[in-house]
Amino acid sequence: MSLVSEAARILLNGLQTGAIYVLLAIGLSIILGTLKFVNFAHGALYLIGLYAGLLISQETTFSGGQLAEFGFGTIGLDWGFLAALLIVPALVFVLGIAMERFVARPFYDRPDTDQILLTFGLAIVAQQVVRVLFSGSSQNFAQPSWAAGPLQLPLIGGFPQWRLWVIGITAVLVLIVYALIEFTDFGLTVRAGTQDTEMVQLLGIDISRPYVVVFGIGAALAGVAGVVGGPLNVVNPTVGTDILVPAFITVVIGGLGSIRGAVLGGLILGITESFLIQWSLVIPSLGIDYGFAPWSQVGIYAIAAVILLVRPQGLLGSEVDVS
Amino acid sequence: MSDESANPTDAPETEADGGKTLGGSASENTVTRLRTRWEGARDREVTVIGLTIVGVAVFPYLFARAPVVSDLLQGYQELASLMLVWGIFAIGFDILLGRTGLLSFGHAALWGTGAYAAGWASANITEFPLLVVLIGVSVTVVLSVVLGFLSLRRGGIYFAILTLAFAQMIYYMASAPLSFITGGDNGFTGVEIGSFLGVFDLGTELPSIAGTLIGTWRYAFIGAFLVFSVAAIHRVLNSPYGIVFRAIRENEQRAQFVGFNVWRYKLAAFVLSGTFAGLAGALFTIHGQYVPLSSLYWQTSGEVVIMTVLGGVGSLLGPLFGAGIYLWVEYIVSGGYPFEWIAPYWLLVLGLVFVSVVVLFPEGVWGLVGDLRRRVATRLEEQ
Amino acid sequence: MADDNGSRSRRDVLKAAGAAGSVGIAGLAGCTGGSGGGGSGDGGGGEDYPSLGNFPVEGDTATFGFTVPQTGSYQSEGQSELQAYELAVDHLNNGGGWVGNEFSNLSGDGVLGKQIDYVIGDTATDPDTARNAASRMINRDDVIMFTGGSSTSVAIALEGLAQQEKVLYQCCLTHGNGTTGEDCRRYGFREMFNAYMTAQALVPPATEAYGDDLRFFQLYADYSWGQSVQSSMKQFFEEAGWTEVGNVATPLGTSDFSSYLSQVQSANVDVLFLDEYGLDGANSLKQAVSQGLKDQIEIIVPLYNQLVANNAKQAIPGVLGTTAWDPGIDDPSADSFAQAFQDEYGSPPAGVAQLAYAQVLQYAAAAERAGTFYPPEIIRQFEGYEYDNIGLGQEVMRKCDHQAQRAIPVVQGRPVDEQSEGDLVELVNLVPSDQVGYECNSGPAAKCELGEYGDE
Amino acid sequence: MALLETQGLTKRFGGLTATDDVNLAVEEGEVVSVIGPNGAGKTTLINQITRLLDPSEGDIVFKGESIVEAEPHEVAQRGVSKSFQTASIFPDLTVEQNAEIAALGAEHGSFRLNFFRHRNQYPGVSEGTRKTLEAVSLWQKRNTPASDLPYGDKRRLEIGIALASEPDLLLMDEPTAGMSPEETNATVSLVETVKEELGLTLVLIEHDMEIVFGISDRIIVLNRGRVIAEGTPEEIQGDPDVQEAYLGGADL
Repeated sequence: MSLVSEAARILLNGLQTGAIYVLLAIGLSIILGTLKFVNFAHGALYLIGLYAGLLISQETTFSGGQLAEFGFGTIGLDWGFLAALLIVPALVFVLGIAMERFVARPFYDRPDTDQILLTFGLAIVAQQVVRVLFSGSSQNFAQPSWAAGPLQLPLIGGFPQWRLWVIGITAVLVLIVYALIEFTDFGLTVRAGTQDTEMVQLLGIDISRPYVVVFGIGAALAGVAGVVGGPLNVVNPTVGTDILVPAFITVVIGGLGSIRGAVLGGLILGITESFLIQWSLVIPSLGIDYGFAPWSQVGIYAIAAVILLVRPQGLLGSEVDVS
Repeated sequence: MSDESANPTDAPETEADGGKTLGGSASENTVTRLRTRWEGARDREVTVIGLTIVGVAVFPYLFARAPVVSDLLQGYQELASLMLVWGIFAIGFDILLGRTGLLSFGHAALWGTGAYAAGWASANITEFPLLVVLIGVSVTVVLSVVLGFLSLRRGGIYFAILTLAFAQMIYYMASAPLSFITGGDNGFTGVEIGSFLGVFDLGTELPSIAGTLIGTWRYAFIGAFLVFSVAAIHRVLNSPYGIVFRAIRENEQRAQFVGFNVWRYKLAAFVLSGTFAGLAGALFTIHGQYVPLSSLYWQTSGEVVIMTVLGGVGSLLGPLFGAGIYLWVEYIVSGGYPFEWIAPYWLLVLGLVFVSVVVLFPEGVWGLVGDLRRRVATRLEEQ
Repeated sequence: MADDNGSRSRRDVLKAAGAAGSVGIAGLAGCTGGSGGGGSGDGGGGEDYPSLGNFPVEGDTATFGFTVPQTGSYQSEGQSELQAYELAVDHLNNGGGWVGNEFSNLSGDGVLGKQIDYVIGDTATDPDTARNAASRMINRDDVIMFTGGSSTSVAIALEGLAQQEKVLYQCCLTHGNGTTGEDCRRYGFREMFNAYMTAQALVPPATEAYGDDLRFFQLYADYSWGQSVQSSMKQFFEEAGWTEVGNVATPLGTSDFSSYLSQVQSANVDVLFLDEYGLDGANSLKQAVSQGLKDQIEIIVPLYNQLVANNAKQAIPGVLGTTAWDPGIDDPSADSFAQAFQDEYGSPPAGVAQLAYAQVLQYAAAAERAGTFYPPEIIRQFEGYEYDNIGLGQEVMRKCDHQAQRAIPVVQGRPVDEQSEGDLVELVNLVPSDQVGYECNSGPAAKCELGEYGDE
Repeated sequence: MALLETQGLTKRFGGLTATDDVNLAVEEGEVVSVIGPNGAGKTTLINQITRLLDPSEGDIVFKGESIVEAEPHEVAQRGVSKSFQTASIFPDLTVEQNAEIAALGAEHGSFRLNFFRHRNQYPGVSEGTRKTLEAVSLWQKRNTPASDLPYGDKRRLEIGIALASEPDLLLMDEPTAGMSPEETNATVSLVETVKEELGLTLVLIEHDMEIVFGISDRIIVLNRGRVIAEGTPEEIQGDPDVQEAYLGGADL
């Protein structure tokens, strides 16, 4: 296999892995940037989006959990994947707004640690509610039939179609959010707020409304990530917390409040992971053949550590950001 | 953990508030007089240590063997030891969270490193429990300097995220690339703990009445470290560090402007709490003679956070009680009898309790007990 | 379910005695009111043996501990195990199933004259949680034996605890080589086969179906179980004439295998082994199929379980593997167990259920043969015991490593239109025990040192 | 030699120049006020001296040594203290502990490895604490939690914290902002007493011209980041540039 096709494969796999990180990181990053609110429950929004997507798109049999014990063995609307892709973001958007109003707002004036503790507690509660209702067993989130199976690509050969869709859907969503932030008045307020909340308030702009929307958009992106990411893996209640850490790392690498930073961070992480998985150090003359796959998870944190040492504000973060 | 061990719990509010004016100075009332004397005595190091020793000594009896009480609690000896181990972890963690105001989500890395280092040392260097603990702690101190240095590169909200991230990195290293040392997913199975001072097998019972009260040498060994930890932390909190930590928590910029090197104090707080995390981790190995991979996983960090907050941040012994409550729910309530009705929901219940503590009772169970005590005291004085 | 509290407090003391050996016992008799020696007269044999672990059993009931995953990914397997355990206890106390029939020395009126009670603990498929649950059972509930678990790491952790506490542990579902290899313990027994034996069992059907001179690639879970499967497959399939072109370790908890599978695609092979279990097994299989691999090459899943089959229904047709037990095995013992299970629960038993049921009865039978609950005597009854009563033909519980030498069911995923709930694979072959055995000085057994009985 | 000197101190935020080539010298024992309209760069100037902000250009010399590379806590250790515009106190601690922290900062240095040494082993600290609290008339309230103090007391405590760290130079950022007339008077006499008794050098940012002209030895006027006038109160009062800057000098 040629070097070019190897590289293409690493790139494509990296893009797909990174795409989910990006979707979560954008939300985390703009909420952190504008509202200075650390949301450890962001993974829970992903989890909720995922289960909502599962129930909207297909009928699912739950063999355990309270719902099954109450006689709801098979639940779900079976409306298909597109329905989930439309309904879930709206649903989680509303959830995000409610969260801003009832969870975040009373805590804006409390110390950062209290915000983290609260959202961490909520993440546990969300995960446990899902577990109690649907059981901890794993579920199958089927890929939409129109995107199942492999696609023959030049250079690479067979590649799962759904992964290409994940990359595509993510790209479209990122562009929409980017345009919204970059080219609208709403976006201007948000961007200004990211840099200096007090200044924007001094200018007499009511920022509470745009901020609510920011929270909603961030949440909706996490929900969408759940829907598009669900079919990639088996579904269970721990996926929300599992994805949170790489999403945070993405923000740290990319820089606070920067959408471009989140995208860059996600790509770096995804490609690092995919590169390490596929890279083996082979020196036949010395008899060395060491695969780096076991280091793939370590690698993404090592990258974060290096970037942090060299450029503490993140790759595209601004220097004025004083904590 | 309930009333029966309330005695030692009454002891310590550590800050130097000896000069606090108490109630009315006209103390005709005996209760008031006694209380005044108590308030004066309770901060003294000797009092704190003495009461901790008494509490540690009677706890296993009450928890696992005493009539009625132990039936109610459904406790057992080994869980009593484990509660002390986690208690050390939690009171050390509170140096960072409660005193300095820094929330670390990466203490699993320190606890786990202490546990693995102790386990590895026991298999490869020495079987003597004291040396095993010493090695576990030393390795952890080195790691906490490195982790603290990296994580404190960014202030505020980043700290929690960075500690979490670096701890996960260590977890992943132990899980695969370094599994030739750690045993990977199987955990470290080769722990060999010898007898204490070459004489007392830690698994055996203490002689006579001490055996009835305290139980095993292992518990006594761990209990001694708990007392040492309480004394040491009490000392730290009454040293210049104690007040500088609080200053940093309350107003970091101001602390800097009166001339403190805030960054170094934060690192010091991190390393101090890491030292106790490592000690607890090493004792965890002594206790279980096995190191699970999950000791490095971020859920372990989450557990110590919950314990500390539940028990009461910023109080010397609150986190110890938080640890006790958490483990009691995790081990006894989750195990069914006589809690079948709630057993499957134990973590959900703990999560909800945790959230309500954060929102409504930031001082935790310890704060509630304190409020209650003050209210009763006031009531008594009024009579 | 839990015992009275008198025995709990005694346990704390006794445990100390056990660890101290005979020296401690004399000193302790005083403060325990002599209960250590006097004990139960009937069948417990309290007079004949010193107290050790949770021996002697006080009162009229003996308690078993069932450590099964009740939460987390393997809770459906835990559920199956637990159903089987409860069935076994019911049969021990009241007769039925194999009791009195396949196991002729069991009366159906308890064991050694004592009724059997049980306690349950959740392992969550996590060694630490499992040890906590087992430790509670041993310390508080005075279990005389515990069993259960659904992974090698749990089994190894519990074996260690069993040895420390001198309470017998029946491993149940664990397939890694270490359980009866380098991490074997005197107090642990395994009825399940291991990866080393799986490889031997898979060679004949795989070479017959796919050919003799093939190139294969392995993805393996990067922990001890996956490593032992990978090395075992390589060893036996290369002996059979195949060639391992490459292998790659996938980190624990990997959910996205696309990058790994890409390597398989580029390696130009005939067969892919997916040495992944549970969640990872289902994921890797699903993704291999959706990547189009199955159209080009054959896939083998060395160890099937409910999770793999249930979560990868579309992907399993024709995929070869082994399983703990299959209801399709045609044998009177197998049929009678399947029937009893079906009658009780209204569904056919999963493979792991047979294993769980068998291990409880095996322990009870060993205790009856020993005439006491004294653990070292029961261990000696197990060691080298030959039996033919659990529906898998002639077996031996080997003395050198506590590994059952047994037959292995090789199965294949059913075509999608033939699948039904709980019946997703079909039996291809029951490879008899003499084709999958190994000597005590070879394979995993070579690294096994069992440790002490506790009465030395 | 001047106690504090700034040489060509310039700070730019993006396109905005907040301080522009500011050269000033404060002699020991002097009271110097810095005045100027809103946005003149007063606070930015102070923040550069305390090293909260990095200057874009220029140097700051204190006691003959450049402190432009120093950390804020090092500047404080060398004897520059600052009282904040808003009461920057330690709210959950008692009044006494607030002062104790500052006194400890002075006595104990920026960092030491002495975490097993009891705090009562530092007698100088309790002495300094008491003196300071008496000076700002808060000794009677020493056991009150700082957050329970009335606003005026909080500001006095703020000044107390700055004093307890035993500075040679005290930078005061609008010490009377938001105070009632009585509180203002009390604060002014406090500042005067302190100056007398402790022999402090003071740099004051203040809007209340009555105070400025009453207390200052010298006044420096900033406008749009530049020093437009400098001199005794009398000289400043008559300066046309200053009047211009204040739009007709309504306050003068």
